[in-house]
Amino acid sequence: MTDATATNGSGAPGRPRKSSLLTVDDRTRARNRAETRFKAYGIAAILLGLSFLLVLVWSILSSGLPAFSRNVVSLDLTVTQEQYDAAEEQMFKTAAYEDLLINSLASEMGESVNPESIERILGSSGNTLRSYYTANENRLGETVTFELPVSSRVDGYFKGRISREGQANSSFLTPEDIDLADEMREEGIITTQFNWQFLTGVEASDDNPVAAGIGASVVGSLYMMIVVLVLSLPIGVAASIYLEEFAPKNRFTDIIEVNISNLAAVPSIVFGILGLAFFIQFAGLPRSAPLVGGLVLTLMTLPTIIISTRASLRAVPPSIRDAALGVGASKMQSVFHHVLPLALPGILTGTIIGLAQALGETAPLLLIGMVGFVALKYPGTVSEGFLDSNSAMPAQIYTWAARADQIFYEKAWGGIIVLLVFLLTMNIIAIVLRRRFERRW
Amino acid sequence: AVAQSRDNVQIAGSSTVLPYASIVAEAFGENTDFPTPVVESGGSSTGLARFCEGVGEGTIDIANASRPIRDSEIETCAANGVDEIIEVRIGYDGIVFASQIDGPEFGAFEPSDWFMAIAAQVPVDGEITENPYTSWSEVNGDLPDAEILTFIPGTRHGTREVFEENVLLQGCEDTGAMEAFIESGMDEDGAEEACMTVRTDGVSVDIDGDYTETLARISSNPNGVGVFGLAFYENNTDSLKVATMGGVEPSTETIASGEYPVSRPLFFYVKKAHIGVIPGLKEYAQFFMNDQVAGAGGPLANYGLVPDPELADTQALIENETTMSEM
Amino acid sequence: MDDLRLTERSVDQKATKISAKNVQVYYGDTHAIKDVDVEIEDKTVTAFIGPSGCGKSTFLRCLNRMNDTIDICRVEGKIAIDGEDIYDKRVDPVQLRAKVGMVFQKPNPFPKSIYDNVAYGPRIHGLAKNKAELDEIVEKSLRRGAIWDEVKDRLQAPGTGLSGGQQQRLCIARAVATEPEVLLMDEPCSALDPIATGQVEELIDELRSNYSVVIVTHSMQQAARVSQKTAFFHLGNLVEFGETGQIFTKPEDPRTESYISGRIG
Amino acid sequence: MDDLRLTERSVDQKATKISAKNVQVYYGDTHAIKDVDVEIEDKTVTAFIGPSGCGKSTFLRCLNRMNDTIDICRVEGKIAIDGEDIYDKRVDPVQLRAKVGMVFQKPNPFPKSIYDNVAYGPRIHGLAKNKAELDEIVEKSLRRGAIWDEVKDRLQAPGTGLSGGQQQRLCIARAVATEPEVLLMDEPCSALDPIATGQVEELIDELRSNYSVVIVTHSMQQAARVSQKTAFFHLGNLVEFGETGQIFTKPEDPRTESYISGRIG
Amino acid sequence: MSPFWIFVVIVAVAIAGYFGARQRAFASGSGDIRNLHSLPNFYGMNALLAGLIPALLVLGLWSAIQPIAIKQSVQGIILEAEPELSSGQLNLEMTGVQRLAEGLDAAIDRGVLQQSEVLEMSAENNDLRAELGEMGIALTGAVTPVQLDAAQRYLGILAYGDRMRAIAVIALSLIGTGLAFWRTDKDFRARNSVERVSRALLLAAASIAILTTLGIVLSLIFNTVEFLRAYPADQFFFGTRWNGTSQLGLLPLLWGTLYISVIALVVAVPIGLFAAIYLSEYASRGVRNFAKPALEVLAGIPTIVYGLFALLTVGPFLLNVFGGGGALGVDWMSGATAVMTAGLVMGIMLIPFVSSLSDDIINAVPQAMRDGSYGLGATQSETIRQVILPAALPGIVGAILLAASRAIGETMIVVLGAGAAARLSMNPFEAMTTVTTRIVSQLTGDADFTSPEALVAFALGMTLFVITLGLNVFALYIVRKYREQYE
Ligand SMILES: Nc1ncnc2c1ncn2[C@@H]1O[C@H](COP(=O)(O)OP(=O)(O)OP(=O)(O)O)[C@@H](O)[C@H]1O
Ligand SMILES: Nc1ncnc2c1ncn2[C@@H]1O[C@H](COP(=O)(O)OP(=O)(O)OP(=O)(O)O)[C@@H](O)[C@H]1O
Ligand SMILES: [Mg+2]
Ligand SMILES: [Mg+2]
Repeated sequence: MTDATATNGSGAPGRPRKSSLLTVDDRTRARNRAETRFKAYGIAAILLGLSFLLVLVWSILSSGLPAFSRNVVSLDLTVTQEQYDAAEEQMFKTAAYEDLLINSLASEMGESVNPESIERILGSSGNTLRSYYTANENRLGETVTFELPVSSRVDGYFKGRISREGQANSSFLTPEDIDLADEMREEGIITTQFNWQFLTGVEASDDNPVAAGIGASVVGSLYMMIVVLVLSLPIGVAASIYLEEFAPKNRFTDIIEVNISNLAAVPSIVFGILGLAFFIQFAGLPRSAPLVGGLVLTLMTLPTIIISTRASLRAVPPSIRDAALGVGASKMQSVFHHVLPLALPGILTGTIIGLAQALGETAPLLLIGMVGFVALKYPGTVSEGFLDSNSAMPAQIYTWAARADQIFYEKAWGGIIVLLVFLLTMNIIAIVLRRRFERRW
Repeated sequence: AVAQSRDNVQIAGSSTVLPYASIVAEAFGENTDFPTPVVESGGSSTGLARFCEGVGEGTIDIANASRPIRDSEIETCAANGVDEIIEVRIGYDGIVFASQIDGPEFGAFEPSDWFMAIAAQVPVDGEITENPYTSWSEVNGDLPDAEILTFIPGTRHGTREVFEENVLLQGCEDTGAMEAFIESGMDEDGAEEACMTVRTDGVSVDIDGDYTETLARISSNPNGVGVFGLAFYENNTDSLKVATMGGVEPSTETIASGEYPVSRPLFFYVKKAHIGVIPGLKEYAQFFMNDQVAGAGGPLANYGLVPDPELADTQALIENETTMSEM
Repeated sequence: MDDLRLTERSVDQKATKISAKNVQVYYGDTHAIKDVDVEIEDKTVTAFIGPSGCGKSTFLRCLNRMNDTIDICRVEGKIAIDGEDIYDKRVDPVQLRAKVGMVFQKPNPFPKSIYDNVAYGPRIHGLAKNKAELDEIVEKSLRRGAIWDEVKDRLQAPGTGLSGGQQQRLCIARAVATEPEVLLMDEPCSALDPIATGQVEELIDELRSNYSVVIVTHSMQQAARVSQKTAFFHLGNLVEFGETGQIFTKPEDPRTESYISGRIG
Repeated sequence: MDDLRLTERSVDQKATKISAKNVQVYYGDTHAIKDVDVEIEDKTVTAFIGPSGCGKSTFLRCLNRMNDTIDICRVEGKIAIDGEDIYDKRVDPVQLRAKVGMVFQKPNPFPKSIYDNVAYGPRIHGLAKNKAELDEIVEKSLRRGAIWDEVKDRLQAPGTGLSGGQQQRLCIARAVATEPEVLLMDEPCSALDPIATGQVEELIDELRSNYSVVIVTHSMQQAARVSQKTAFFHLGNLVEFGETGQIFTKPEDPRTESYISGRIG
Repeated sequence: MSPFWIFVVIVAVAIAGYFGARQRAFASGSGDIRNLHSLPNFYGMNALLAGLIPALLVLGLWSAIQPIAIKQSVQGIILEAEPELSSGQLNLEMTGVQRLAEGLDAAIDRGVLQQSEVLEMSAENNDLRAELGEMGIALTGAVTPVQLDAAQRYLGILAYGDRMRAIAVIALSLIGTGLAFWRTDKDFRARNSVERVSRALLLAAASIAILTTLGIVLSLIFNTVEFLRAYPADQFFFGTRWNGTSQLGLLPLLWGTLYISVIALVVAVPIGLFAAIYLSEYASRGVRNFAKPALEVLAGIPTIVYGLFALLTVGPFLLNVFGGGGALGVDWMSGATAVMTAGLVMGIMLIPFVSSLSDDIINAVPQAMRDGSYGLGATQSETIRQVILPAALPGIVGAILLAASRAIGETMIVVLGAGAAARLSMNPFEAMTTVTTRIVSQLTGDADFTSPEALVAFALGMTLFVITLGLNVFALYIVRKYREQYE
């Protein structure tokens, strides 16, 4: 010590000796400022991230919540056997049922009402009637009360999406129709209720936008996520374990390693091209099937899971491995008993992020037939669920967002809310597990 | 057990046709005992590419297209064994020019206005220069003094082609720029190309997404003018107002009569070999082109399709399964 | 015991460097240190002895607030350095630790080169004006840590690739490089051979001329060799504290005696 | 030296347990062990002594192929246990390590409960038929590791929350729980107080009646107390190997002598 | 027997084998597991794997090959009758046959017909279409004798094949289990055997990555070659202009990709890293438990939302700041869509990729490292910057690479946020576009699918693949070089 200062010549650099602990010296003050700054950056980063989240969630909620309510017309209807037979005769049967509805409502509203107005106010409910009566022929001739959704315009008017002025030159709704709708609402014929149909319903065309629901595609996404989870987690973890713990360090494993990181950068649509070529054209799996979607997304998710798993395996201190090997555990046992549990938080993080990505991905689905107008019924059996044509939530949202009628825009945001809820539910288990396995050593 | 064979009709192709096809598919499922067809989107190109992959269960039955099939595509199809194709024209799609409802009053456009506003090169005082205009009023005194900002379909859209030919090229000829180009030493093709080349200085923005994106852009740019399909515009009259083109108001009637200059036919193509193999395929085509569906007053027209005046011919064509080569 | 210390102080005229009063330490519900009072003098080597698990490391870690990093650890009582309460709100633990250096029981070199391991402290405290000065500090510290000869040719090799004893000496070198006023050493020679131990003991002796050193050791001989004062801990209690000679020759507490003579553990 | 061993063997009638021939170890380019020949006998305690960094741990780790886990480490030569080459392709290192247990220089408990730390080996080797037997093994091992009294009330507490010496004893307990035929102990008492050290030495003595123990130590006294044979390493060479008494009283090599008398490091 | 039931049977056999072998191992060790080489579970697992893996492999292979074989054989019948059929027509014919076979099969299932009846049926004296129609099985056309013949052959082979498959697979499973059972003995190295198999399975899992790469290359290469045949390669690789139709120069797209990704990383890496550091080193447990999953939600929001966010919120905001007449009075930005807009928003999306993964890695650095640094009087931030981050570096680099990869592959945000203009410009406030968005738009457009304009999508995909491969090799080299391994 003494000779250090001696060789340095003038007064020793650094801390003045014998300083008080209670007064912070200049250098420490500067370092503490740096510390404060550093910490502030951290807080700022978190706050920034959270505020972005807040803004996004707020805009999602404000645009999407209206999708969860709907306006319905309550209507007592009597369909006679003759009317039924006549309608079933037609080629365009549902249109015939629609006419029945319109006429009935028009007569209920009084002479002065233009049936065309009623037509514009009511959504297309012909199919609702038809399926009801074909299933319950015994109710023919009786009076049945139906609650049928109003048309998307009227719905939009009641939700404030559409203004009266805006309809001035629209062929879909006239100011008179709006007056009539207001009147019907005052009379209690039109009421607002929670839109279960949105949650349980299936895709509908632009002809019947109010009926469109996210339900079937939730099921599609669910089946895809099952495939992704069941395949990508074990395969990803197994591949990481091999690469990190067992692989001899040679050219071949380097190639695998680079390959995996590279796969992460492959645009998702290219996975769609691959899926189309391999799973559909080569392996002969059906188009638009959640199974194929799940397989494609599995390939897409694998790199994410592998990269995060490897990073966390690598972070486990070697002394733990030594300890296990030292008592005569095999490499396999040391990995599965000690290293893997310690790496679990990172694995779960990778899984959460990978699944989130897979759940929200549309592009690869475009090529394997899950984007468009699909998913018309719920699967009857489990295998049907995997193999039957279905869509997925992001695909549904994507197609809705591109549709002309603004109610679809609302539904798209509503779909995003459902997707996020789905995502959170899916992640909660992983997050809870992760919290249990987090520890420092 | 026996492998399940496919029992629903599979359709893919143009996203412009998608809404119409899905309306029909839905109604077809509701009104018949056949399962509802699956209609995929993804563009005319992908649809036709898949259509031409070959015949058999693993390929699609119908391709939707917002343009006629090309000869090169027909050749590829034939090479893959798809030699019998039934072409069905379902009607017309009008292309309209609309702007924000609270924005400047554009009122009436002429093709020449558009050419002068967004072509890369225009003749100014007889000389060909880089397009100097920044305001519509500089192009045409009748137009408001609003910054030029247009949102036109990206080069990969079928609409773009129609826009280029019926608006830009037309405008090019109307303004005499075409001649000026030729005079300046270009050959005819070169001049046409020059007519249809759009400036790249940010005044005209290519939209690669769909009309929703154009709408979103217009709502954040009061001066913006966008190109839309008629159906899309009609669904959004409360945020958009439309301008006339060549003095004609776009509507189902003016388009059907051919008065309105910018419209294009929409198609779907049926793989004849699949008729009789895939249940419901022919029935779907028939249902689609039925008067009650594709005719005036039907759901397609309600949504914005301009019905084909020659609907009856098309119906006969489907009935007889007449392929393109037989016509 | 109090009288003892008084007489001793009057003899050597040394100031109290660290004074601990009534210190209690808990790990969750375990009471690891019970009611310890001790005064550590400046320019003195104090040895902590006692059976394994009696709380030596725990108490040592209280002296530079390293216990702050253990969530479940709670310290009560008063510890003052140069009369200033180190658990005072105004005290910056960073400054405290710069003043009170520490060598840990388990060698923990950073996953960096040997050079960077040693240069780390001087760098953050700004003890060197330039690279040459830093080189000098590193060399001197490694020499004092009795490891220079073994590593001088591989200063850029990772510190984690050293043998156990080398790592321990590297950590000693790292600690002295920051020139602390008090050096806490938790079994610094446990992995060292006799010769290296001798060198480290020489270092401790050298340090004593300017600083205060606290050393935890299991070797009575070592305690006797290097320390002037010795504290004997047992089951969390400070059983006896006094001049080393005194403790080893005529311990007051029967437990001390039996520990020294090898009867209790 | 050879003669020495021969005579010794004829006296004790003990079989060779481990024989190493011409062993070379490299870390990358560093030649850490040079040409070592050694024969370790059954039912004997062999001590490895030598200055820090001379290669004791490295050689020890060769004996149960723990060096396999270090990428840059390369072992040459022949090491045989019971006459079987342990570097043979057909040898399963796992079985080898079950047979040749190890206590590491730096205590490395698993981040699990104390109980699970000890029970791990017996579990994977199927040494217990049921829970009760396992409990018994755990208790017995902890007792042998001289730590039972300190931890019996907190068997479910994490092993990483123990004091340094306790961790070391826990690792000893963990190693003996699998009942290896050879036990390699790398400075097992470095963090232990004299009493605990005494207990561990007793354990070693007890183990000797059935097994072979190799212990690395820096304490000559300990080597003299517990071992029958001693090997002295210096700069990677095995300088001298022979009966402990012989080595400590009349070493043949001048280096050994100067190390024992405290002159070289 | 259907594959499902075969599967059930072999699983049952394997499970039985598991318990059997366990038991036998016990017995051979005279009831004391100490006498066994391995734990009893390993003997069980050994039998389980022996019963399961070969049988499953054969089941899979058989099920894949059988339809092809049947098709070959049935096609023979059709070709015999109509030799001039093209392969496509043959395909269709086969679909008809299959539909018929399906109908007959359903009839057998419902007990309407007997298997033997079906096989003897002839087309002449049966109006099959009507008959099956009555049972609700729709056939699309009348049944020809050839079709019926083929369908009968189809059903016949199928029944035979299915039976043989069941026998073969179950026999294999029994043999495997039996062999393992027979070999079970106290000295049998069951653990080694099980671990060898497990290791092979791990390797197989790792090889999937290679297969995927191979698949991607294969599915891109033909069209890429096709494209390069139709479009001059030098203009593609070195062209500086892109208009999507006649000019297909790659450089502006690459430049846009690079620019946007860099901006996204400049946003995501600092925010993500600081967030990770704060979460793992400073934050209380409560804050961490809330903030980490909350940030992860950012990764799960569909990109279309980000795209709209860019288009409707961020773009106009930036325009107000940097545009002409904006808050800064600089006229750098002329439209809301710009590299900056897309980059910023993409950066937000990528925050959790960096923050969550890094947080886990930082958390895994042993406490002894921190203690060592604090003990020298380092502040927490010094400790983090100089000790913890270097130790965690490989993992953090992995996280950043993942984020970068995601940035390169993202479409929606770029389409909506950055516009569709391909441009070589330094100004971050101008619209640009990326390779990935062009792939999507060229692929989903309306152009002629045989034209270079459509095929270029494949070439773009291929080029991007090769370029990122190069970047990853470089990244691997860097990580290897700076890796710090702690003890
Ligand atoms: N992982 C490693 N990488 C590189 N060199 C190493 C590694 N481990 C040890 N060495 C070097 O090999 C030599 C022998 O080390 P070894 O650990 O065997 O010493 P030792 O005799 O056990 O010393 P100590 O008594 O200090 O533990 C030393 O010079 C050491 O620096
Ligand atoms: N992090 C911890 N969590 C819980 N208990 C702890 C922790 N660290 C130490 N203890 C307990 O506190 C007591 C004192 O431990 P300490 O480490 O101070 O002992 P020591 O005197 O240093 O022993 P040794 O000589 O073995 O290192 C022991 O009973 C120990 O088990
Ligand atoms: Mg201690
Ligand atoms: Mg050692």
